[in-house]
Amino acid sequence: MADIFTRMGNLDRRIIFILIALAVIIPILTDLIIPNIVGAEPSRDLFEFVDALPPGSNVILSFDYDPSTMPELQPMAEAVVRHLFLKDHRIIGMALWPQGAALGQDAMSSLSDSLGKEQYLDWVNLGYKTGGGVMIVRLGTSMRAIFPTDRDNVPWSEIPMLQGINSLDDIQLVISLSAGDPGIIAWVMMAGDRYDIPIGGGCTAVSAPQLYTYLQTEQMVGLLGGLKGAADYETLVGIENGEAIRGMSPQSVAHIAIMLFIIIGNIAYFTQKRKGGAR
Amino acid sequence: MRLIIPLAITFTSGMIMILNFFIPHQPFALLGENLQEWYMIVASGAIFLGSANLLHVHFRKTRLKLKNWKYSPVTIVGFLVMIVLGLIYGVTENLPFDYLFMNMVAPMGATMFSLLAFFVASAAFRAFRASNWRATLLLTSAFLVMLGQVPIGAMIWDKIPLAKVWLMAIPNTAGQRAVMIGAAMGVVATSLRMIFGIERSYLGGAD
Amino acid sequence: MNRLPAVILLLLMLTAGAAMSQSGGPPPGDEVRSAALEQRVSGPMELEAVDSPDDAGGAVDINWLMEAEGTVPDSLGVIRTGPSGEEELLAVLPTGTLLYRDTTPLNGTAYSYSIVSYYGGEIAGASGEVQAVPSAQWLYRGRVGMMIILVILTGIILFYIESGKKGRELYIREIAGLAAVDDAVGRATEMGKPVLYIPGIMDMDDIQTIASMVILGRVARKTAEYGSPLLVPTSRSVVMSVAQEVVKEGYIQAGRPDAYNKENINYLTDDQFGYAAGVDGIMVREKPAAIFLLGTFYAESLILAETGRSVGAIQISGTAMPSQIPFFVAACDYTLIGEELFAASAYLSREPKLLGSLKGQDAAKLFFIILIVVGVIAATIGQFWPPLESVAEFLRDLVTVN
Amino acid sequence: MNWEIVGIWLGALVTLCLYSFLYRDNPYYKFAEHLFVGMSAGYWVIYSIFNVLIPNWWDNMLPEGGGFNWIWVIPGLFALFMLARMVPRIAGLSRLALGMIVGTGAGLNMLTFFQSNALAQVKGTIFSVATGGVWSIFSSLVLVVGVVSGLVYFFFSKAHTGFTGKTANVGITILMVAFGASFGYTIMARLSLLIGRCTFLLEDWLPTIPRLLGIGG
Repeated sequence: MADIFTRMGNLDRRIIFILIALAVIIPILTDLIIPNIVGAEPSRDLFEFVDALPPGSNVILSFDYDPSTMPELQPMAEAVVRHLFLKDHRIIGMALWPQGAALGQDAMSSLSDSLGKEQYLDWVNLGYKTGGGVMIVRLGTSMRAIFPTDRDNVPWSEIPMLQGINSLDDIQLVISLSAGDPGIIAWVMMAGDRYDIPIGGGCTAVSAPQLYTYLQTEQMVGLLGGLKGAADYETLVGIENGEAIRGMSPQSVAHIAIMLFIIIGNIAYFTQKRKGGAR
Repeated sequence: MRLIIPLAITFTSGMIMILNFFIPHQPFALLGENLQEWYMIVASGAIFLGSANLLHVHFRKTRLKLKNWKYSPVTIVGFLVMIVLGLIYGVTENLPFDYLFMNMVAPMGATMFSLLAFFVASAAFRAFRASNWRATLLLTSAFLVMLGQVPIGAMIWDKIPLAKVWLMAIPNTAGQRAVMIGAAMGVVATSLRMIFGIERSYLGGAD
Repeated sequence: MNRLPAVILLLLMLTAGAAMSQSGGPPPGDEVRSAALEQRVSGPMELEAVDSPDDAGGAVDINWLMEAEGTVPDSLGVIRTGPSGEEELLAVLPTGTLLYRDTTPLNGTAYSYSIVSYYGGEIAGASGEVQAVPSAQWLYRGRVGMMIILVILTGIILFYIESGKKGRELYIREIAGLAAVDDAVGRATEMGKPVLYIPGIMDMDDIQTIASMVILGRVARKTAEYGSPLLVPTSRSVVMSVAQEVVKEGYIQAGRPDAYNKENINYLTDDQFGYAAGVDGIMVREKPAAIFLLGTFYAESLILAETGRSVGAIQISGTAMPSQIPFFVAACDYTLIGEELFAASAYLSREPKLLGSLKGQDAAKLFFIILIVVGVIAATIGQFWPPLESVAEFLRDLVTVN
Repeated sequence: MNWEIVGIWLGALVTLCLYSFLYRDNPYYKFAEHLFVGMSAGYWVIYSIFNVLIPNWWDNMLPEGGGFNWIWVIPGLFALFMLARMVPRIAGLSRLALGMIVGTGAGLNMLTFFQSNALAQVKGTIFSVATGGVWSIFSSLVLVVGVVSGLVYFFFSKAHTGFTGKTANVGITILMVAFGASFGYTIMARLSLLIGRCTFLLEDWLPTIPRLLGIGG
């Protein structure tokens, strides 16, 4: 018995390679969906915060990314927009990245059609504006001064849902989907710290560790990190075979495979050590 | 003695870069800007040195029929094809040079990059064994984070994703910061030794 | 006289046409137009113009806000009045712009600026005038703190280097990865296999590459003494030529210039993964007994280290890239973590001036430790006793760079 | 000839050749590796010419509007000095170019590392630890103690004994936890690269095989 473990401890790494390849290929070929389970994590915090807002709340959704990070951030955008629509919140879309405005438009207009929402009543896309943090500070005094018109040049005064909104004080939540700078950090420092507006967000897996510190200090209400964060939100909103959930399947299988290798390695190590000790 | 001029050039260019960072006034602004561009030109121009070496090595291998010499012509042909197509067609999209880059060089790069998926697994299997307390810490924190990355973690205990967040936000940040601040001091000291000519072995022996 | 209404109508049509051609979006509908005629057009307000800070002069920054009430204008114009009193239209900007940088004024001359809003091809509103005089600055304001700290630390490091030169006895702690260099080279010699040295993938301007070249000199001397071949594939042309010089010098110092082989130090490709593929090939074919991975590494770190591991080499790695250290730690026998890479030349050579420099680095770290500890205490107590908060704020400002 | 499908096949073949390395070194890998080194080296030469030498040097020296900016002869001269290494008699000239590259690099590196690796990290660590609940206070303390003790681990001129030794031990402990966490976290990004390649092979390349054989249109 112990001999098996000894041999396993010195497993030819090519066997590991084959198993990793299979762990990735089989889920892709079979379209396997591993049910996602969301624990007590920042993605659930964001979901619950949005869920608890009174219906009709004004939420800024800032699309601060470009096509290169779409695989991680677009599923988040779609899940978040869906949730906001389902809870009858009003979405004020904008972008700190030039190409973000179009990506946001895609997410909002497609879901608006299928969920029976109307542009200018339930959502608006104000478009891209330069300036990053400086621009956000100015939103604190007057949003209209920064965005006299929306992305399609419709004047602010003619957009019904914006009447009664003057500055960030009239906003109940900001969600920034951010691929870097300017993005979540600018929103936290300028809108969160200065004007006390709750900030949530979604980001790529690479930048998540840096932003996790804002959760520890409670400067953010929740965060979606990478593909897992996107899959979490899809699960919580109830999208059963969302893009991110499907993308997570090979990830889950391969992670489990690697963890099993680590466990086998350690069992082998300890059986060997015991044998060595007895000698 | 022959090192004095190179060392003077090192000192001057190093000081220009530093002064340019703190002084916006002319002439430092202009000098700093130009120098950065010049040094890019010099570094790029040097690529011919490497190319000549690459060709030399593989021609020599082929000529002397050294071990694996049969593959050397592949390198030479690959190199020359890219150069010739690049010079004829330029780097414009959808022309032959770009086509070969997009369909061969880029996929090869992506494939080498993706080998990492296999290597993280084999490295984890071999290295993460609880042989001493440091290795145990390495293993435990890696394992917890991996659990937190996939649904199975929350299935075992719903706080495991939180453990991942904490490990990444606190110990990971602390460790990274310590490494970064320490390394920065190493960089500052080494740079100073370069600029002031205290360390000069990189110039080779020339007395 | 009865032709007058027709003329007015014609004028109206012309202005409307001009407005339509000016605005970028869809033309405003009739109802919008008539509403606009009744409603006032919102104009620019709270105009400010200041000399652009921290530059060599020749620039003025202008910023303004728009009135929240009223119809949105079609576009905005920036108007500058020079010393001659002549008005110039500098730029026409789309509505919603709130910043403009004039990069054409002369230093030391006073200019006045104003912003006008256009609606329907006419000037509909204007801000007041503000004045600014562009000038050049001698110091970046936001970088003074950094400069002070840098000067202090430079002084400390140079002081210790000098005192090292004067022959003060200096201690250096054990660094496991460097203590193993001799063993690794010795083992390669015993096995009759080569030593492979990989100096990272960055160019000679990278300090980690420079540190790596200094270590390479030491390793070359050892391989020359022991008589094992030393292979150095590089990813940069300049690094290749420096490596050739450094290794040759090492062989000369070891008294074995005859054993130096230039062909062993060659260039592969500037491409990150092309280089990784080439080095992997060298590893599996030459089967080196010792591999050094010292310098700047990115994702290729583990591709190289795992392949090296698979051919059974002793591996000594070192980098200051925080993201790659974990992979080296997992796959190599010894890893120089961060600053240890820069300490290597002092450790291997025991040259007094280099040891002095290390002591200077330690003093610099102590400086930062004190800064952090004082800052944290001040910020924490400052929560309850405001005067200390300003101390924390001061320290934060000191280390802030703009 | 459908160039798109040819491209997919080229990409797929070199991909498979390189993956064969995972089994062991073999002629297919040797071929792909040598091809990769050669082609990428060629690519970077062309890249340097078209993206640096022409726009940053040539166009500056001989601007479109005519004329000759003599100052831009200097970098050209230095680049030639670097290439002088190929001629043994004047190889020493390359030291001049090297001096410039190293000096500029040292100056730039020193400032950027000092600014973003040292000062910015110190700034991030100056905060009040007494915020939030017990857990938040504990976390903040771990962060500060971790940074400080990690720095102590890097002390070289003081023996790691006594208090320094204990602090350095705490430091290396934190570093190990950090490295483990960072390793575990990065696995996902690495897997997604493999997933990308597998998707290319399975969904872009495989379907072309029946099409080439004339099955299924």
